[in-house]
Amino acid sequence: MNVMTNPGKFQAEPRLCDDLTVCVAGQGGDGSLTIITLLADVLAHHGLHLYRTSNIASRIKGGHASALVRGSHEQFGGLGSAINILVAFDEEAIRMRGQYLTSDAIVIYDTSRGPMPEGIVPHTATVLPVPFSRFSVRELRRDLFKNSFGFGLLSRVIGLNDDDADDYLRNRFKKLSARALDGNRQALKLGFGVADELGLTPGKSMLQLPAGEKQKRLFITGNEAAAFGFLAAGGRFYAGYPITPATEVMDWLGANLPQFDGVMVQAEDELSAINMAIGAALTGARAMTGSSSPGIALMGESISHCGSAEIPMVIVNSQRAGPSTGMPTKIEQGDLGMMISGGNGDFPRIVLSPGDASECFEIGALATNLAQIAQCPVFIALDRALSQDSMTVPVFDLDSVEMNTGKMLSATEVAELDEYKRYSVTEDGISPWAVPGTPGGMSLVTGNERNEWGQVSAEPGNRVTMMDKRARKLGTIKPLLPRAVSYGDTSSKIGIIGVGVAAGIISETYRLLENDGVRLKVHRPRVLFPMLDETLDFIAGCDRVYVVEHSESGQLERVLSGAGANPDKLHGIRKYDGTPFWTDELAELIKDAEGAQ
Amino acid sequence: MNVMTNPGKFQAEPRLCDDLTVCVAGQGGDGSLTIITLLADVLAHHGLHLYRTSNIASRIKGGHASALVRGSHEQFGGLGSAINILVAFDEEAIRMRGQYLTSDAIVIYDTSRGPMPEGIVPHTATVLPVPFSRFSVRELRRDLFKNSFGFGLLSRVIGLNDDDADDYLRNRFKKLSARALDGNRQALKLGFGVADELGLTPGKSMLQLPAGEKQKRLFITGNEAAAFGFLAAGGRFYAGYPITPATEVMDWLGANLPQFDGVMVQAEDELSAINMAIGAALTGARAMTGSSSPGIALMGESISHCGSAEIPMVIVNSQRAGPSTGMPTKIEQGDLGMMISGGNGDFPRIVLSPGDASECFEIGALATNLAQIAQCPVFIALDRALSQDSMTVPVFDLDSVEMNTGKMLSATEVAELDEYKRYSVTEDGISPWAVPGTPGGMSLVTGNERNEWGQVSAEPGNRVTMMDKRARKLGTIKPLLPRAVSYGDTSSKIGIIGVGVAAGIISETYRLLENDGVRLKVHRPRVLFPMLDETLDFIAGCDRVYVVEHSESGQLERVLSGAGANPDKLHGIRKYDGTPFWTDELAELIKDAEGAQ
Amino acid sequence: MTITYTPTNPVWCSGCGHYGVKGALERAFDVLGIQPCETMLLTGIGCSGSIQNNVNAYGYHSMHGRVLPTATGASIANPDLTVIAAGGDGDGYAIGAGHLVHAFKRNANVLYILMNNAVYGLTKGQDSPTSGSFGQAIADAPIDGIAMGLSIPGTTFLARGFIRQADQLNSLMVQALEHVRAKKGFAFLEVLSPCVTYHDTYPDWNARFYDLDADREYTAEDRGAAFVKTLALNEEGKIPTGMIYHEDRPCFGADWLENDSSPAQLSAHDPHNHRDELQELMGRYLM
Amino acid sequence: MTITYTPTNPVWCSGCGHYGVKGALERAFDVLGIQPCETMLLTGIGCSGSIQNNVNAYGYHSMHGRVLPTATGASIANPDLTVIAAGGDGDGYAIGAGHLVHAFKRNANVLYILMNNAVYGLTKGQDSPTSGSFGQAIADAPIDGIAMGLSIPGTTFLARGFIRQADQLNSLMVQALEHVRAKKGFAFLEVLSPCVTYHDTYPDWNARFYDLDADREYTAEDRGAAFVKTLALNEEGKIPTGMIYHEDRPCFGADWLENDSSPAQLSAHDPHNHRDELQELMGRYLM
Ligand SMILES: Cc1ncc(C[n+]2csc(CCOP(=O)(O)OP(=O)(O)O)c2C)c(N)n1
Ligand SMILES: Cc1ncc(C[n+]2csc(CCOP(=O)(O)OP(=O)(O)O)c2C)c(N)n1
Ligand code: SF4
Ligand code: SF4
Ligand SMILES: [Mg+2]
Ligand SMILES: [Mg+2]
Repeated sequence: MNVMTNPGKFQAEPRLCDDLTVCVAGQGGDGSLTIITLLADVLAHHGLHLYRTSNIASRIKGGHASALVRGSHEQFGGLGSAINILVAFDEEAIRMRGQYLTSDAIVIYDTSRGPMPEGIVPHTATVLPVPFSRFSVRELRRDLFKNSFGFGLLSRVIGLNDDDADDYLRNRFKKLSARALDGNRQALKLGFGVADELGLTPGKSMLQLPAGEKQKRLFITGNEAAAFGFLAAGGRFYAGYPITPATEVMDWLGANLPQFDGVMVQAEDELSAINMAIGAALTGARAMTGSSSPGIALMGESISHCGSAEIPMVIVNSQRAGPSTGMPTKIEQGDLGMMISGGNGDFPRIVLSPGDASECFEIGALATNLAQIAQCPVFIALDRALSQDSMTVPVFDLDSVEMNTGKMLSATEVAELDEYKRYSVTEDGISPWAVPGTPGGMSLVTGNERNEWGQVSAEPGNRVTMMDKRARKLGTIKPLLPRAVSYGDTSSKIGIIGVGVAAGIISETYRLLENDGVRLKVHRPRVLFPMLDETLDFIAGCDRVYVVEHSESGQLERVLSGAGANPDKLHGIRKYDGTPFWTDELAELIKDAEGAQ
Repeated sequence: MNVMTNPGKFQAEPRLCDDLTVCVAGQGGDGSLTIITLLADVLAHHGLHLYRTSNIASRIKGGHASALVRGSHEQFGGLGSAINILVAFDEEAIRMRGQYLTSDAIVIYDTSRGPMPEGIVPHTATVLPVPFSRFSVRELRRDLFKNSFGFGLLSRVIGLNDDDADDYLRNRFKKLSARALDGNRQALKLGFGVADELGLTPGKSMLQLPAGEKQKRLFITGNEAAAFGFLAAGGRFYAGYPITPATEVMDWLGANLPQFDGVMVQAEDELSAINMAIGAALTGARAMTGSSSPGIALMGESISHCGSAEIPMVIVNSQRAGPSTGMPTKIEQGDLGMMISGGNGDFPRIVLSPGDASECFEIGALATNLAQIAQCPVFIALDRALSQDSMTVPVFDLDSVEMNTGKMLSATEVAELDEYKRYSVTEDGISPWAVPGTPGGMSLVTGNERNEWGQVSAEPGNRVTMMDKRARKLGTIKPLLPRAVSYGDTSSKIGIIGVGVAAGIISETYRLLENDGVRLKVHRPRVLFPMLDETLDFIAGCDRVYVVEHSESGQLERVLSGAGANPDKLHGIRKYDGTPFWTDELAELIKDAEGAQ
Repeated sequence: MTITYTPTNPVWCSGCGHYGVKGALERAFDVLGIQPCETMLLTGIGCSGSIQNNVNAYGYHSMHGRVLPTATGASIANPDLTVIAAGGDGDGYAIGAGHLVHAFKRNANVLYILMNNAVYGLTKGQDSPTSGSFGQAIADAPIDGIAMGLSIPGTTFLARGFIRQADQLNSLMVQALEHVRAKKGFAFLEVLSPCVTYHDTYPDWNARFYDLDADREYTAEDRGAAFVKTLALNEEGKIPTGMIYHEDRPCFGADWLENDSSPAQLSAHDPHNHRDELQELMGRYLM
Repeated sequence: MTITYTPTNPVWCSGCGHYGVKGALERAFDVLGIQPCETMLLTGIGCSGSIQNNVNAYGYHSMHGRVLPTATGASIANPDLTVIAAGGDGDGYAIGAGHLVHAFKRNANVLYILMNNAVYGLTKGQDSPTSGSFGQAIADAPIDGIAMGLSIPGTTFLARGFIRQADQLNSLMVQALEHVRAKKGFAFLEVLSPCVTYHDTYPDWNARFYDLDADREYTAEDRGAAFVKTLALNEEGKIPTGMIYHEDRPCFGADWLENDSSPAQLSAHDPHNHRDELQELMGRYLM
């Protein structure tokens, strides 16, 4: 380990860095996110793609908290395999994050409470010890200033010029009071000063950012993007209830729906939320609800009801680690079984699975249309990472968003009919419908079995007709469902399947493996139910398929075999510790499994 | 069709009848069940096994209602393939039931409102037209007396002597007022009189019951038997909420728990019901809750919680036809997916599936033990028929019922330990536990991920340890799970699988097929989750397996393939019109499918 | 004319109180000239929960206990509709109790008819939260929905009718409908509607109802007085009927309903009209 | 001595009102000499829902909103336990509102501490059913759990404490515990317990609480008067604290608790003792 006290060290040429992951870690409340946000601005201005995540213990205040940002020349939908720079505000930060550092990592350690613990950080790393907290409190009377202080030092490390650093800071903090801004700017200077002492004088950086230019991209989370897609497709009613990590969907729509004359209602619980959305949907409004795993579990009866009564409903599930309350801030994909098989009885439903923020937008819009076209519940399956991590994606194509209300009848259309039956039996399984308020469209909507008029009936013949009619919908809408993303070596007989947070991770791991001579093909379904033939065909065309998922029991694997895939071909690669796969970790697991073949 | 007006007709020898199905049908409120109950007494006294069911439209009053009883020399767990005697109080009864008559059936038709509709009843059937309702009202001033009236006639048809008939009647009606009893006895005589007119004089019956003697058997429903099993195994707390067809479990325990110093609470809803049961279970009481499909859907989050927090819980699901409110009084097995995959996240659970009332008792008791042994939710999967139909079964072996509280610690046992951790990591996945009140056993129980002490923890290493620990339970309890019932031609490569109401139907159909030269082997799993190897082995040993189930989407089939069975071997034979398979119907379906091979 | 669904005859037992609710509702529609197609009748599950099959309106049959959130959602999404929720005492006071509290609190523009028969009718006779005698101080004392409504500051309309007092019931029904049609919010009308089959409360209620409308000293405008009067009557074994509390306040969402720059019905929105706002919104995420 | 779990330090923000609740509870345990192992502390989900980790008792962490049914079940199954439920205003007045109504009604032997901070703390600051100003007649007026309790005939103990009034809070906590330990049923204690991070109500509540215990004219034994007083205080912008209503009545299940032929704890039953009754019961099904 090189503890940097000797300025001479920085005579070497700075390394070019077009794939840089920076982590700031400390206790919750240390403000790790501040530095990361400033850095994100810097990296974006150099034309890099961004991925930002944070890791907060399930504690109210305090507990380990860290924020990470990756800036990369290529777009990756994840963190990659290691951290290049770690700003550690305490010992725990080193213990939690030290093991993930690259061998040439740079560690900036806050020595206010003592020296850095030994034996964790790679011995080849460069360590810059600085008593941030002590300096900040002594010089500026506020511990929180250590963030701008750290940013000052970091700017020199990555070769940012001082004025630019000051600009970024002022831009980010423009809403602060003049006094607070001033304090932060002083802290920044403090950072420059320490850098000077360490020999990181202006022009003498350790790293160098690429010369790229800022691109027009969105930096957005999946929760926001899904809500945006819903709004763009005419979504006008949302009812929800706070829950991590789904709350942002509710907050976002609460903030934005009113400008579009839409309504967000915070309900008294999830049962109320989905039923309010049902009420709105019945009037023809495009309605959505959402929650995270336990809240979705509560909605099971109501979801079955939408399937039975043929009510359009979009349901966002920002999955978190379960079972039960589980680990609210951690990653898991443990609800696939529940989304596909939960709720009582047999009913048509659609489960969509986006893999990045762009797809969240597109699938948010598509789900909004599909719900009204198919008159059934449509899930958008997110996971903690997809929900809350920000990533840069191309600007959304607003013009591509259509509004398709399916077989909703206007008053004129109703008047032209000989007879109007809410549940008329049609070839495609979908009945035209008139919403309350439409003259002449009187009807009954019910969750009991019913005849075409909506009158309750348990007559066996009618029952079969109605079950068959509803089941036919799935065939009807299949052509509208998003196709899988497939790539890789089509001649290979080894496949990988994964969804959600695994999408980005696999796309990067795939290349690591390719570099190591393991050639594979990748298949990323974006529909989990009804399973499309393409996915079964993909599996049929492989000798073995690695099913990469964040579930202990292998829910995705069970979904695939339950849909008819040969279970003998499926090899589960599972992680269920609450954290996403690192790319190198995943690559190793697959290489090991291949070795065992 | 022979309409019986000519007494000469009955000179022929009566047919011996050791497998007789009688149906009484009319409008709800017609009291169809009365005749059937009396008949059941008669049939049982002749040494026959019984199966009784009724079919009530989901209407409050009125609507088609029918009751059926089968008396048979052998024990069948179902109705068989046809009706031998139909007592029809109206036209609708003929329309609903006429098609299911045997060619030599006897139809007693109430002509009060006109002649019997033509063309429905087989032309070879014998029809006895009697204006029951008109006579009853005219002679006895009450329509309801038509039931005893009908029983009088029926007694003569089956060759019962008049005094015995009168005894059965008095015995059944012993709780009635003297006046009401008198009216019924007069009605009975009216029946004898009409029989006389039809030539069915004493000693001249159409049918003859076997000479067998009454056996010591129980005549009980699955709901009652499951509740009984729970009680026998020390079950002492039940919380529920009314719902068809599960209410009888609540009612039965409400009536019987107090004598055993136990408690039944009718909660304000299903969420409260399961959580009250959780509260009781936490104190070490053996607790159960139950409901039917929509109510079970509501409990999803709480069930996941039991899995997470490791709380013993028995859950009876008396499934009804869904989705949503569906058809409350109709048969379906549409919740297998929900029971196995519902609730958020991955957690251990057990889903047991009895096939007759004896097994309901045994599995009721076993589930009560398993819940405390494995500290997880245990489902008892019933269906409408199993729940509410009565059948004769051997007397329960009360001595065979054990009480096994698993690793529950007494105060002394706690005191002997060095340390006590509620969630200690053990090889078998099960942690010893002390219930509140036990000195020195202080602990935390939570649905969050936690360390061994029960303290909330999201630390990745701990998480994996805890998930693995919980998952190991399933392996541990596998040896305690009930084995499948298997029979048939073991050399055959054609298999049948079915559960619940299908159990009895298959056992009879199997023989019909054997008589027709179709040789098969039958496998009836009594555990749906975790799937036992024996079931997968059975499938592996077949060329094709018919999966007989009451589900449109083929949930059992999906469960089997999801558990690793080769989906190509599975052929679904599904009925989802709300009624159970008739044996000949099922035999035909399988023969057709075999023909298509 | 397009042939559409026509209301059927009720499936209730003869003598069931629920017939009276149906009658009063239909009469009120007549009196106020309310169009069937502008009316949405949502129900819970129970014998009560089949009334929508028998009344000329858009009908919806919810799950057990969930009718109030659904009605709330519908009334918000299309304020031009007259939204009526109906259900039983099990539906509203047991499984739906939490939603009732919040419906009171929220004051959304919905008429809620709670058909109280002090029993679970459809499931054949179990005790409901109003079983036992009204106002009797036993350990498991019955719930009084109107007293509960009084305790929640948001409430604006609380009344109780009795099927045997047809004129009063008709009048309360009209007033309740007027309340929601004037966008004053949640009108709660509990109707004593006996179940002749499982719990015949006709004789008991006949003897015990007390017509507050006929009480000259009573004004329905004082929350505290209403509460005290209810308690006093209960103490005497009486059940108050009539208008019990009434307040004039705008309904939930009245603020945005006044903004008439846009169609009130959410379903009438065309997102293409909002192209620029969407663009602007997206701009905030540009990096 | 067996090493068991020892209470940890709270994870709450410094200044959080919930510390005060913990303190009062522990002091009451001391005063009454309650043994940890006979005490079960059940909580909902929220910042409030971590108090069980910090208090010496058997701890249980429920789901959001479900703590009351669980506590009810535990208290019935083992009447020898002192059963305490605790949770937040979101937990108790939003998702748990239906259960609260029925806990009031049922009067099961449970102390329920509702830690009211007028905000969703754990989920970072959304409005709760008590957000907004107390007693203000706005469309979405806050819920007053005690007024609600008054409206439900079953209630026996309704009190409100404020973290800044430590002596009163201590005394109420002791009285509430005495209530349940005397098997008088459901003791409801709402504690004003501000969230300094997301909704600092200290200044507001400091200015507005009104100590009813100090009001000589007030007796906590008249349901109607309690209701009227609450309304009047609310009107003045005041929040009543102290013992608000109190009644002596046996708890849910008192009838069978008196039957001491059998162990009170359901877990102590050995089914083999009941062999004959089982046989008799089976006999009814003999055909
Ligand atoms: C989730 C759920 N639980 C239980 C039921 C069964 N159920 C149907 S109606 C009903 C109660 C009926 O009583 P009430 O609401 O008072 O209406 P009534 O029949 O008396 O008019 C119940 C418990 C159900 N349909 N759904
Ligand atoms: C079913 C479900 N819905 C939502 C949540 C998320 N959640 C956790 S705590 C909480 C509310 C916390 O507020 P409160 O009960 O007032 O407690 P406080 O944190 O203020 O003490 C919510 C909504 C959850 N855990 N479960
Ligand atoms: S059972 Fe009772 S509530 Fe239902 S229809 Fe009959 S009388 Fe009415
Ligand atoms: S967020 Fe609020 S309620 Fe939660 S611990 Fe902090 S101050 Fe207390
Ligand atoms: Mg009722
Ligand atoms: Mg709170």
